[in-house]
Amino acid sequence: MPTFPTAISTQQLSFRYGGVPILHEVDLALSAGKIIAITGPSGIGKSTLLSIFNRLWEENGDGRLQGQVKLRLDGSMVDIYQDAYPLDTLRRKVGMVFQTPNPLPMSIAKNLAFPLRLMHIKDKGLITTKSEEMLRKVHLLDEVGDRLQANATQLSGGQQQRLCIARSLMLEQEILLLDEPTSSLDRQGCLRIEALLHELRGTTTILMVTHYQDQVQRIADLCYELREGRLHQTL
Amino acid sequence: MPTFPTAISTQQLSFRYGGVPILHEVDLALSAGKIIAITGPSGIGKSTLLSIFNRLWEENGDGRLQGQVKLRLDGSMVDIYQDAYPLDTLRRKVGMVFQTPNPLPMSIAKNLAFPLRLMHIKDKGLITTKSEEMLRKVHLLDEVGDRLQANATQLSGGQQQRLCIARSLMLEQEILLLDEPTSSLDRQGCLRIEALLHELRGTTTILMVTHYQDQVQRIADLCYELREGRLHQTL
Amino acid sequence: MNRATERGLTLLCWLCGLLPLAILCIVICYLLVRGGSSLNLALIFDRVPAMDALLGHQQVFDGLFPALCGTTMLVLLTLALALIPGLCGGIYLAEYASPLERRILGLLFDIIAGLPSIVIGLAGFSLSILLHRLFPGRFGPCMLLSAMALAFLILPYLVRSTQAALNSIPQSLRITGPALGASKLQNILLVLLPSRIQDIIGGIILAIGRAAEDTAVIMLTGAVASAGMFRSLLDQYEALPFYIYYISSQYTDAEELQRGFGAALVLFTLCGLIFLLALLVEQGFSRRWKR
Amino acid sequence: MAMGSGLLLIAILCMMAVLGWPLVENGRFFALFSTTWSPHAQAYGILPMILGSLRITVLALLFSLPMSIGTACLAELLAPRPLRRLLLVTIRFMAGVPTVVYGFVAVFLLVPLMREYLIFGSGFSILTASLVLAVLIAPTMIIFFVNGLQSVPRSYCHAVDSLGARPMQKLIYLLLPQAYPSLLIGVILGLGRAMGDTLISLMLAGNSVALPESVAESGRTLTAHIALVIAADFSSMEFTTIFACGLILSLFTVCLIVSIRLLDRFGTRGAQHREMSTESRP
Amino acid sequence: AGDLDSFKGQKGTLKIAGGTAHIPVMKEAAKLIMQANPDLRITIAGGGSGVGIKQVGEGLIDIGNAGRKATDKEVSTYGLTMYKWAVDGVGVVVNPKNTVTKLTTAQLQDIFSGKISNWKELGGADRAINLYDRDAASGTRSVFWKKGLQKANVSTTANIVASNGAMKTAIAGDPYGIGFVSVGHIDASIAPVTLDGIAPSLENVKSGAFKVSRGLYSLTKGEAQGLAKLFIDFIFSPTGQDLVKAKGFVAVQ
Ligand SMILES: Nc1ncnc2c1ncn2[C@@H]1O[C@H](COP(=O)(O)OP(=O)(O)OP(=O)(O)O)[C@@H](O)[C@H]1O
Ligand SMILES: Nc1ncnc2c1ncn2[C@@H]1O[C@H](COP(=O)(O)OP(=O)(O)OP(=O)(O)O)[C@@H](O)[C@H]1O
Ligand SMILES: [Mg+2]
Ligand SMILES: [Mg+2]
Repeated sequence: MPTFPTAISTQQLSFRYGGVPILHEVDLALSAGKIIAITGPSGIGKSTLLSIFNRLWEENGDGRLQGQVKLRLDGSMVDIYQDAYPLDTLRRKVGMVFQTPNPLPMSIAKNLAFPLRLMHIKDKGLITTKSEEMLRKVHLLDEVGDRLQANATQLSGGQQQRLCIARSLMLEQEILLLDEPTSSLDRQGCLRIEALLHELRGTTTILMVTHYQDQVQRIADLCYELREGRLHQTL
Repeated sequence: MPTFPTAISTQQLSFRYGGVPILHEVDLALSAGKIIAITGPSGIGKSTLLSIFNRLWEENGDGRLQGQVKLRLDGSMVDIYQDAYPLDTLRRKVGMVFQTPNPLPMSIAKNLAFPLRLMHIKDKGLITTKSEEMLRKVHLLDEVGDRLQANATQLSGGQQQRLCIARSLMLEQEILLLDEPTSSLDRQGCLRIEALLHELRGTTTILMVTHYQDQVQRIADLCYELREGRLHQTL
Repeated sequence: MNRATERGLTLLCWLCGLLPLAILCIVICYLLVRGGSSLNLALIFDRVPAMDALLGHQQVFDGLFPALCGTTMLVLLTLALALIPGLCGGIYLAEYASPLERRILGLLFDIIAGLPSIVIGLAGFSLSILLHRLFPGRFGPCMLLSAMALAFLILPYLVRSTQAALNSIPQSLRITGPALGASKLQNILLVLLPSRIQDIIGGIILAIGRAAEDTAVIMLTGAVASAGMFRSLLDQYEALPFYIYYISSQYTDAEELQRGFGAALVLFTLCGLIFLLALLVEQGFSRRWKR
Repeated sequence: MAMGSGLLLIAILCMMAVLGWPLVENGRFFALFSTTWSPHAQAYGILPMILGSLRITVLALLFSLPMSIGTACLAELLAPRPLRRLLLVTIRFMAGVPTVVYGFVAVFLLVPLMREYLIFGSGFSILTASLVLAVLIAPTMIIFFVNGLQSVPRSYCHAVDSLGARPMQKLIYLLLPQAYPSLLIGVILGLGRAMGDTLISLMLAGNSVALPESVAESGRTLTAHIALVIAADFSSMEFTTIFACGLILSLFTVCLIVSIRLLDRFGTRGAQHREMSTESRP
Repeated sequence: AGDLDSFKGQKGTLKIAGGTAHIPVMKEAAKLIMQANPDLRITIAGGGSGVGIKQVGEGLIDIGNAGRKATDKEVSTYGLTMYKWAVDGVGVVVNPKNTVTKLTTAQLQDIFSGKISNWKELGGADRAINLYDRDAASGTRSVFWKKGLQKANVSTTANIVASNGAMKTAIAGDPYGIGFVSVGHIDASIAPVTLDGIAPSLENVKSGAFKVSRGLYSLTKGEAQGLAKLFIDFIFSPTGQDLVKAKGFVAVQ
């Protein structure tokens, strides 16, 4: 695929938690700009797989990783575990939405501004416009636009989930890792997020865990099922 | 319905958070032993509605409630906000599964034993049998049976969700409040939980928030949609 | 905050953070150099065989043994007196008190924490005089009195650490217990406290350290320079910190000073041992609870 | 229980008031706030001691705060894992180092250094004492700081980590604001400890009764003053001033604590914290 | 020794408290007595002269130690009896590195009042003089002030240390310091200064040539009785007085 270079590739990737093997010699090559769905039964290792691409598993527990993981960042392939690629830059370029929404214990506005704040962006106007744009994109602006100063932890489950999606989009990452991003949304909310992902297709590589076959049908370019530590392509 | 007496009833129930009205003069009468589904867009007040029946909203924020809420507990209707019905007894009789799984930061086994411990049940054998039974019911025993001593917060999202369901069933409550109990489960896991709820039908009144029309079709006896502070029956 | 400030701050953190480590090293090294040579069994047991002293067959006069026992006993007694009220006070402040009460009582404990130990010692001393007038011949400065005064001294540490521990628990964990039918007390005892047990142990360690090293209080309420082994709680007793203080203020020759340094090392070790105990308790706790 | 200890505190304050009463009776109470202490000349001014106490306490806090925050951050965030454990153990250990030992070691090590290189004079000075005091109160603060940092929920940390925060950013934007109540308690207890400490200032501050012009000079704290005067005749006027000292000391503690709490109220961090934590709970 | 015979068959507890300077002698005596008669228990506490007098006056303890004479008021309120069992000289000391080793009373007065503020003026190094003083309540200080300084003014900027040991530590560490300690405490770490040509040594104190001296006192409420009497008698006995000498004081007998 000449127009779409590889954005994510793994070689002989194995992962274990303590003694328990989760992934076993996974080889993967995913093109840039696609939406790739990952399915599989509960507890099989989908979330773990995602966290490998932004090295977040390192923050907790006693995981052990073997093999190579390469991501296309700034136009060239980087071996994120070998090359001395700075962790913080990596995580800024690879956005993540967690399975359980995790808004920060501050106001909604601050939650959205947080990623920009980390980048030393101080321009108030820019922050506000950008925040509103993202809120609109996840269709949250109508619901919470009038209480942007309220604490984000007081939002309802689905609102938190959408807020987290909006937050992860603030930096226009090249790669997005979404862990069941529509699990607490009703059908309509779900379709809206899918439309948003559609928009991002082409510019952003999206790796997305989902449980719904119909969702896969609707938006995924590719679909893998995780079974016994290996990925099996189903679409 | 003479065979199925009313288990849950509300009269002129209104609820507001701070100044924001969430529920508006809701009148409800639900028969015992049924599965009642509640649907509605995100942020409309479904979780709030559930928390009214075990008075859990009182633990956080500045909610205000008006009207009457009666539950059938131990065979008679109790006005849970007026009569001096003890709060902890109420909550032991009304089980709840949260929208976001909330295992206690202790071992899986202790999580399951927790409700029994609150009742001062010390019988080790009983606790173990009961825990295993519940784990089997939510189909978690195969996955975690060999590491019951591991910390429950290390489980995957779907595993945590099932653990919480199992935990809420430990006391054989008369009323169950389930807030999107299958949101992080794959199709098969979802069907298994539904089968479990089917089993409970008749003995337990189940109030369940869900987003999936097909799930409603499969198991709900009744379905209400929450819109603009009122419940509209759709099934 | 730009990159440079960040770097600067990180560097500062490293510098500042390693300072205590360095200081402790210096202190220990210095003590070892000055007092290390006097560190032997004779320092503790004088010329009495260790077994005889431990079994109480023979009194130790010039050794640190009675002081060692006195301090250990004193710390344990103080903890026994202060632990329960301290924890209860913390729980009350965090979970039951109204905002006004919280403010007033909080201020109160802060003031207690700021009371100089010598004032508390004086209060204990005055109390002993009072008690002596009330019950002539029965009551004077003694270990129980010291323990009571020390308990008062360390109370704020226990209260505040418990309170801080409870306050830092996130709401989601806080409501899990009640949702399962835990009464308020059950929630506190079974969920909240165990989940932050390290914090509470931290407070206890602070309290132990404070009780073990205080000189001013015990000097006025029952610690003596020489008494032999204490026999009851109403007895006067020897204590290590007082011994060190006394040496440092009255040593007549270099050898005596060296014994003072040796005693400091012993006190050090004793504190270390008591902390080890606390850590073991903590580990046991968290293991039992988390598993 | 809390009531009980409250009563006890009030009892102690009352005791000091009653025992200090002769001063008021003799109309000498306000003479306390003069600058001369000379019992032979019937002058019982303790103003120099009051200033000494304040200076030492504030300085000690100033030195100790960065050190404590630094250590807590290292132990919780920046340092590699083995070092973290070492640090935590060290800190707990330091909590048990007897004050006398610090004083002792400082007399032999720090005082000559100060004399030769920093402040000249005798080396016994407010500065010297406050440096050592800073070390003394550090464990108290660090333990509370570490506990505070540790108690920040995992999910928040994950959120911040996944957004690419560097450790320092995580610390300043998330951890410190979240741990704020614990930090505050740590500071206040540390302050109390510094205020109430007797031996360090007695051994290192020089204890001269003159009004010190700078912190590099010898000065006396209220606590050291109490310790020095305690050998006097119990019913003498000098001795009576001890209780006045105790009272004034408590008064200052109250003032300092209240002002810290007020600062907290007006500080932005505090306001932000209030939004979501203890105060908003019913 | 025969002096311990009187304790035979005695039982009970004897409580002693007060000045820290007394502790070494008391401790040694108590050790001998308790070894001879294990049924006896003697506790020796510190706390300072004031506390000692207060405690013995209130009847909390049997013997109170004071490094100063009890004030008239103390004696009259409590009906105390004083026993002076040792004499302690108070000598001016400087750091061994200091070249100034002789002073006159007038120079001493000027030094302590701040008139002479540099060692240069006394033929020493060109460095400021660091004064070390004790607090007014200290017995050592009051005798030094009365007899050494002849009640001259003492500068308020003087550093004040809490004990003989602290004074020694300070002077031993400060090449430019000057202070005073109990003669028994003088060792190689500090250098004694001859005052008006007389060195502060035990011999000179004993002979009376060195005038700056004080008594060490034990007090009882009323006349000493029972164990307290036996103990005080023991201190005055040859064995007891040997102890006194061994600890660096001048015996009175
Ligand atoms: N503690 C609180 N204080 C103030 N407002 C709150 C609080 N909790 C929830 N709300 C608001 O009340 C509304 C209803 O919340 P609720 O959690 O009941 O929604 P929901 O129907 O469960 O939505 P979802 O499907 O997204 O979970 C939301 O707009 C939410 O922002
Ligand atoms: N920190 C950890 N330590 C040990 N084991 C862990 C840890 N985190 C996850 N696991 C285990 O690894 C396995 C995979 O977890 P993961 O969260 O990746 O599952 P998942 O596929 O995302 O499941 P779900 O659909 O339920 O979210 C699970 O069995 C889980 O119990
Ligand atoms: Mg998952
Ligand atoms: Mg909800």
